[in-house]
Amino acid sequence: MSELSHQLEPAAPPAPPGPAARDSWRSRHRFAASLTRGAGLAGVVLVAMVCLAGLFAPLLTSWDPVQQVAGSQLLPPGAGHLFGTDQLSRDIAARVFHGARTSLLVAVIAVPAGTVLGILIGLLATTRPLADLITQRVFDVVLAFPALILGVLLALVAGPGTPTVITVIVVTEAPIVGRLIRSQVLRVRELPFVESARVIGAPGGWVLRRHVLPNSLEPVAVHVALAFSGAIFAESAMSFLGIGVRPPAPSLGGVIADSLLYIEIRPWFAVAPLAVVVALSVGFYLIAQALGKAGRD
Amino acid sequence: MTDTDASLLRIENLAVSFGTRSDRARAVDGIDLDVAPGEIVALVGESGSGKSLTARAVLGLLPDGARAEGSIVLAGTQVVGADERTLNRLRGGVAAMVFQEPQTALNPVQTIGRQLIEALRLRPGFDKATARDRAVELLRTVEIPDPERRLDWYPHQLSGGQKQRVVIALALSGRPRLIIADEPTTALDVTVQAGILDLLRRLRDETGTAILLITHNLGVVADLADRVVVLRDGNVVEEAGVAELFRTPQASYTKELLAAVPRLSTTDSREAGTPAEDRVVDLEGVSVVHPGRGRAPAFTALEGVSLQLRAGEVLGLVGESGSGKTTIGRVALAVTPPTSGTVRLLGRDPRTLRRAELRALRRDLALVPQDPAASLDPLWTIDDCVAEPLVVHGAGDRARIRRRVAELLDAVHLPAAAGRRRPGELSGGQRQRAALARALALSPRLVVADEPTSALDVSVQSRILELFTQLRAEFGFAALFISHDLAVVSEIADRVALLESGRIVETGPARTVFGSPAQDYTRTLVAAVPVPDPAIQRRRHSPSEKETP
Amino acid sequence: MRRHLLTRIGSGVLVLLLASIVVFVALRLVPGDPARVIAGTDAAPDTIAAVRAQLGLDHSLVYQYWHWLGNVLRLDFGTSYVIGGPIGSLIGHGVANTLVLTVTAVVVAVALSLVASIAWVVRPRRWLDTVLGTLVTVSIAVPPFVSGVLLVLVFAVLLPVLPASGIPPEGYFASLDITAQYLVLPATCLALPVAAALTRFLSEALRREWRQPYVLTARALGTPARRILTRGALRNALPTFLTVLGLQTGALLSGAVLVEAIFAWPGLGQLLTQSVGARDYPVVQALVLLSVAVFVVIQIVTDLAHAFLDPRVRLEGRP
Amino acid sequence: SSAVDQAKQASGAAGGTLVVGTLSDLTPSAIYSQSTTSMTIGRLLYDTLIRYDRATGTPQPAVAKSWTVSPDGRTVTLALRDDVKFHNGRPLTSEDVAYSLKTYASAAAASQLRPAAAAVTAVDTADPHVAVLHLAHPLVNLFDLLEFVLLTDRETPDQLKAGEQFIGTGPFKFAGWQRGQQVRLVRNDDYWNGAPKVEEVDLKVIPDETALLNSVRSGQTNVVVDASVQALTPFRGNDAYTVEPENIWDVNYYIGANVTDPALSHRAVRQAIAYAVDRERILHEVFGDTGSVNSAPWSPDSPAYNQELATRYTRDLTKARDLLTEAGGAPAQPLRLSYNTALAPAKSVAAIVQNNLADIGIKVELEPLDGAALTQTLNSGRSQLWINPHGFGQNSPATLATGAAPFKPEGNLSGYRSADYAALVERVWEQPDPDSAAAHAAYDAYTQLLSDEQFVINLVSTTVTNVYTGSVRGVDWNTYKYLILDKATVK
Ligand SMILES: Nc1ncnc2c1ncn2[C@@H]1O[C@H](COP(=O)(O)OP(=O)(O)OP(=O)(O)O)[C@@H](O)[C@H]1O
Ligand SMILES: Nc1ncnc2c1ncn2[C@@H]1O[C@H](COP(=O)(O)OP(=O)(O)OP(=O)(O)O)[C@@H](O)[C@H]1O
Ligand SMILES: [Mg+2]
Ligand SMILES: [Mg+2]
Repeated sequence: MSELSHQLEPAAPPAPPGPAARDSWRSRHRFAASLTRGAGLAGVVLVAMVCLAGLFAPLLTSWDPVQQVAGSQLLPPGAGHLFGTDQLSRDIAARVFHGARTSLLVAVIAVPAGTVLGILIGLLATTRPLADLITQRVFDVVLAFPALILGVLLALVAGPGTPTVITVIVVTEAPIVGRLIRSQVLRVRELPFVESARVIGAPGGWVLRRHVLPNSLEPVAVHVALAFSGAIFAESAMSFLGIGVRPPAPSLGGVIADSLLYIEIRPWFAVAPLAVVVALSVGFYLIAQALGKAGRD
Repeated sequence: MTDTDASLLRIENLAVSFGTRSDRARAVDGIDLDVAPGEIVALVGESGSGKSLTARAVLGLLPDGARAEGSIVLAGTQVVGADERTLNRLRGGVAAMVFQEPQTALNPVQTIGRQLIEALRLRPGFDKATARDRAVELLRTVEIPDPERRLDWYPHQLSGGQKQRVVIALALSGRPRLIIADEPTTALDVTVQAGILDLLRRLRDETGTAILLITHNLGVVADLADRVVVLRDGNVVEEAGVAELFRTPQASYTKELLAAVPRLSTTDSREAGTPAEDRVVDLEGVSVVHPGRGRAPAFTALEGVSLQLRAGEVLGLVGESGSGKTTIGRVALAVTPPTSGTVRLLGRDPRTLRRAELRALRRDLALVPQDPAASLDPLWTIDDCVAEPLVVHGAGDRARIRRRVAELLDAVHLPAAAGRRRPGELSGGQRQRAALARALALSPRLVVADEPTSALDVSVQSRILELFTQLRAEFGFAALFISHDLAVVSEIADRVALLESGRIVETGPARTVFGSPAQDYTRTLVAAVPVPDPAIQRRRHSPSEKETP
Repeated sequence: MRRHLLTRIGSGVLVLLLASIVVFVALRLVPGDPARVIAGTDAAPDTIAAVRAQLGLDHSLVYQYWHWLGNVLRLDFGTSYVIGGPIGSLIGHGVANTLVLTVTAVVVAVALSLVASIAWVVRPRRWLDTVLGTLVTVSIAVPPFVSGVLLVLVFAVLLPVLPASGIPPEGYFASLDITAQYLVLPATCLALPVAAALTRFLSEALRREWRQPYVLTARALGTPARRILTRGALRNALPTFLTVLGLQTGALLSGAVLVEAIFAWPGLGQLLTQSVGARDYPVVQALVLLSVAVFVVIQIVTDLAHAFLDPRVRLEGRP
Repeated sequence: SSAVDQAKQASGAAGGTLVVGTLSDLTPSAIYSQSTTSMTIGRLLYDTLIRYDRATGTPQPAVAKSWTVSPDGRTVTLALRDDVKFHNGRPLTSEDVAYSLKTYASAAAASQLRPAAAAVTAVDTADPHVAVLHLAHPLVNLFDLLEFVLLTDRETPDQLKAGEQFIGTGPFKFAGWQRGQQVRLVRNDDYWNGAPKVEEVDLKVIPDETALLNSVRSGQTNVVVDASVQALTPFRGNDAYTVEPENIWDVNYYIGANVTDPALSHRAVRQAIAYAVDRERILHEVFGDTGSVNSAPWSPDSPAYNQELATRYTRDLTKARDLLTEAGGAPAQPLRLSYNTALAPAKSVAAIVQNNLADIGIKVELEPLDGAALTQTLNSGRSQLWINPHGFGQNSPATLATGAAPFKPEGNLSGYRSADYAALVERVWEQPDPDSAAAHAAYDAYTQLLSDEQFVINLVSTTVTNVYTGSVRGVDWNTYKYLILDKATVK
């Protein structure tokens, strides 16, 4: 059978046990280095800029993101309001910066959580055939549900809000990571150095923890960088559908959703939030790209 | 033969470099080389000396990021800096290439017929039918039996030797005047290798094709080449006719290289180890059958193998690829359980042991793997790798372990600084030493060395073998030494066992077996080993003595 | 191979069963009562009770599930609570429309990604890399609900050259020209992210193939690069490509939900959102089951395609 | 062969086809209640017994050409036209009137006018062209009922439920329904009131509001009913379109308060909320000044409209704070404010209300719910505050008082219940003459109680806004906003 998930990750080709394995000693160093130049650096800068904007949102704009000033509905950008005001007379800049904060927060919690969950389940799957059968089928079920429908149903059950968005991302992320890690473990497990650890009498747990897992993480790392942009997208899609971050809390998706109604008469409304979403996604993508390249060379 | 005016290929001051403008590394640094029509020139040198890059530069096939400078004139056309169109005219038609790995040199999802026909149709004057006829003819030339039928086969249905022949047929498809063969036989068994070398020789003799042969096997060089160019660190250190080079090497590096070549010693009178009473390994009628999976039928890897190994003894295991050498090693390490027969390791049957007892037994067993690069965890430091057996078996506190690791590294002549590096930061020879140190950490009573030097070039190989002998004297372990290189085994083993498709066909003291083989199979094997002496090889090829593998 | 296929089908059925339970239970956990939706906000309790009884919602959950499953096995998916009428025919129209849209989108995406990837691999130029990479990223980054709105605004409203929404009024086959005009915007909107994902995977796979020794063999024989890619490498990359394409089904269906809304394309996505909103249990259950079945079938088909494309599997049952 | 031109031509042809865009598809079972279904096809396919003149609010003859009400208000005699035929050719008789009234009285019909329909104890059908209604008590909203009840075919109720046949006596005949896509109606040439001008009406289902409005702009539809004010901006001031608010001011946005919740049980808290909200701002920013601020449930043209009470609550933070103090301070815990995410205005109103209440120290958490979940929450009694529109403020007060969920004396959404209130509803309902002084006194008393109790905190009265392409004339609607296209033309 084909290892679907293995091919899921373009940036991590099945490392031929030869030269690639020989070279992966430098992985950490190389990964770090790949982010200090070229596209990797550009990605880091983009993400960092948005992070800083989110972090220092209160300094960048004096407005509160939920504060409504009666009578200043849909003002164009200008003095007082950097990006203008929205349909509820709130400062768009404040909403975008604080929204970036929310979106990043979602990504920063959901992606690692989904990754860890995926790794745990993926590992579990490799221990017993029965566990494998069950987890694989469960993964199938989750992957077979269109993610959006999963999101809608979850949001309806749990009510919209940040925790729901996080849950949806975790639930859809975990199977992908799980598959990825599973196929990696199955591969790494057969590599000579793992056998050589078994031959010296190392117990199974030791081998798994010390050898198999660390050597299986590389493609996961690359995937995770991509998953961040996926998370940003998921958040905005859910907020767009009204099942995302709970109003009036700002989120990028929410601001975009608000702005689309006015795209023709107040086009500037949409510009700032879109720019931030694109910057984040492009940034994370460039990072993933750089990491992937570093993993390959 | 070195008539420069008539040269087919002339390389002058070729340099190949990698990296950005500011950070350039020169892998090939000013090579001069000529190949005349009909000549076989061998390019030798240790790993990484720039042989492959030189060859690829000739066809303008350097890897991404590489840059060639200097001049390469192939049949009157300058290759360096030529555009893809010009290069494509030269490729295949003037010069063709045969690569090292027959397993991957063919497209796995196309029939060999299709690949041949596609290559032929790049040439003018071939339509589908004529190309097919020519493909059959080519396969016949390279001695593929039943070529009409084989056209529709996929690469995976052919043996390694056959695949290499198909690759050669592809190379011949454009009737090139020069064939560049980059280690064409390294991945093959000696018997198969002999066949391929034969084929190349015949090609030259019959069609006058020149051959640029790249190899680090001096036996092969002696067998085939007219002239030898020795490379080191991207430079030519010596160039001479083959007989001359072997007789009177000039450069010190050439001498070193020649000295390091293991020779099949049939008159060796090394003393056998002191055999003690207890048997370290005792296999009785062991068979290993791999159950079939899917449509693949069950496969018998070992059949009725009986084998004893006494303490302190070195038993060499030889045989062709797939004959079951590694499987015996795995049985002796209690990794693969036998399907039938009995196994006793250090007097105990591993199958009857509980988990903890088995782990205790493993303290006394160790593996020196074939490819240490793959056998040491790439993320661990050498210190940690060597310490791992000690830690796993709780052999003392941190400080003691650290001291023991230092001793071990010292024993294998590794500098202490190497311990802090990761496997990837060591050279192949150093890595192999680290693997040895790791194997010896717990003072095992049995070491299984599975082709421990096949990934190394000869000079490094000889140093490792020396070290191995020395350590055995010091630690007194018994060893199962697996190799397909008869010469290596003959140098190191007390006794040898010869395997053919899962059965032991001959055992005995090394010199007896190699000196006066009792079995046909053994004789074939011994005869196929190319001797690094052109004179002997020439004699062997005289028609009266020619062997057909 | 056959045994492999049988186990695959078996596990597919298992997945379907699991999914049916999940969606059945999840729907009933969702607050909101279909009876109340049908009866309306102002309805009195006895009205609602009457409607509940009429819909069979007064039985135990297990009974309801069992009953439903039994009917589904007989290919009877029940009756829509809201729109009335048997679900089979209700979904029928939607399936056709969604199929037309998604298949067009897939064709567009595949074509785009093939052209882009081959160009990208054959000529590994730095600027092309950057430009294509950024384009790919932006089309992943800009959500379809944004690109859709922008597309409509530009092509249907500002310079009205294309219809803003809906399907060809005379049917798809009346005039291919008209059909194409209706399809352009929604299909592009749906195809963009898929094309981006495919391009990433395909160019990666092609580049991986490009590093294979057999490519070197072919190049050494003077085979032009484009020919190597289209004749040999593409075929080897095809399994990966198909796998990724198969995995995009879920994304396509999610995308269809958004795109169909933006372009008023009367397909399953629209039906699904409406049915979820109205708590039209039977319709939602049928639709989710359908999409899971599609996913499962596609997985099996890609698996078979793998086997078919790789002679090592085809001839021997394993690679 | 441009699809755009083609669409424009099809809808612009003389006589032609009127294409109506609608957000939701038909729900056949909802035909008997005021719902999107009845609002789109109710008056196209079906007839009613009378028609209100919207200008004067007086009933006019329709299928019933005249009527008499007995002095005690308990017998109503309807003289029916004899030229009314169902689409299948069957003449309409008093049996059909009896059947329709009975249907509306049944629980399954889920009609808001059910209490009124149920008050009809018997229908005398001796004469096929005279229907005599016997009432349990005088019905102040009798004409509301007669305007509301659609005369459906008694022989095909099952086909109606399944959506296979919609047989009525209306100006258009049902000609096909592609579920989820469109409904086709064709002209009824035998219509008793003269055949309509357009040959065909297509209802196009476009569930996304932006897409819906784009369909008008790209010429794929001619009429869009009920578009939100924000979305309409690009149409305003463009001669190619008519933007027309329907002059039935019955969309009353309100804040509902659950009086059984301890935080809201004190009347002063609810009044404080009523004083704190900025109705002017809501009207302006959310509804684009379409409608009027209103702190009572009645539309300005309702007989129960009371200027004083309609303007009793205006934003007054001092009063609000005083009231809060009186009640013992703002609730300690944040209050949940639920709203329907599908209603764009509700979302904005909720945000403004949240902001307004913060000014008097009441913390509010927004709880966005989809329609079904909101209904569930409201009926569960666990809600606290919510934003929703209610209808029925436009005609007889009894209809609202007895049938609208926020106001019903029994089981209203706020859990408000008192003997006084029940008695007042009864009093309003049993007025024989809706225009008498006694009736007005009853309305005022009822409105006063609502105004004091503020379990329904009314905000604004507004209406739905329609958009037509320039070629469309004569779109009309009845008092329940059922679309009427009897006289409509397209170019
Ligand atoms: N793609 C590359 N990037 C960077 N360095 C390279 C690359 N390919 C080869 N080199 C370096 O160039 C040098 C010469 O390589 P080459 O492959 O010619 O060696 P070789 O003599 O063929 O060795 P071997 O016997 O191991 O095949 C080596 O040091 C190698 O590390
Ligand atoms: N797990 C397995 N399942 C099926 N067949 C196997 C398996 N492992 C090994 N074999 C087969 O058993 C035979 C002996 O394998 P083994 O690895 O012992 O050969 P070897 O002598 O070490 O060969 P080489 O020199 O190539 O390393 C081979 O033909 C191999 O294909
Ligand atoms: Mg080489
Ligand atoms: Mg082996």
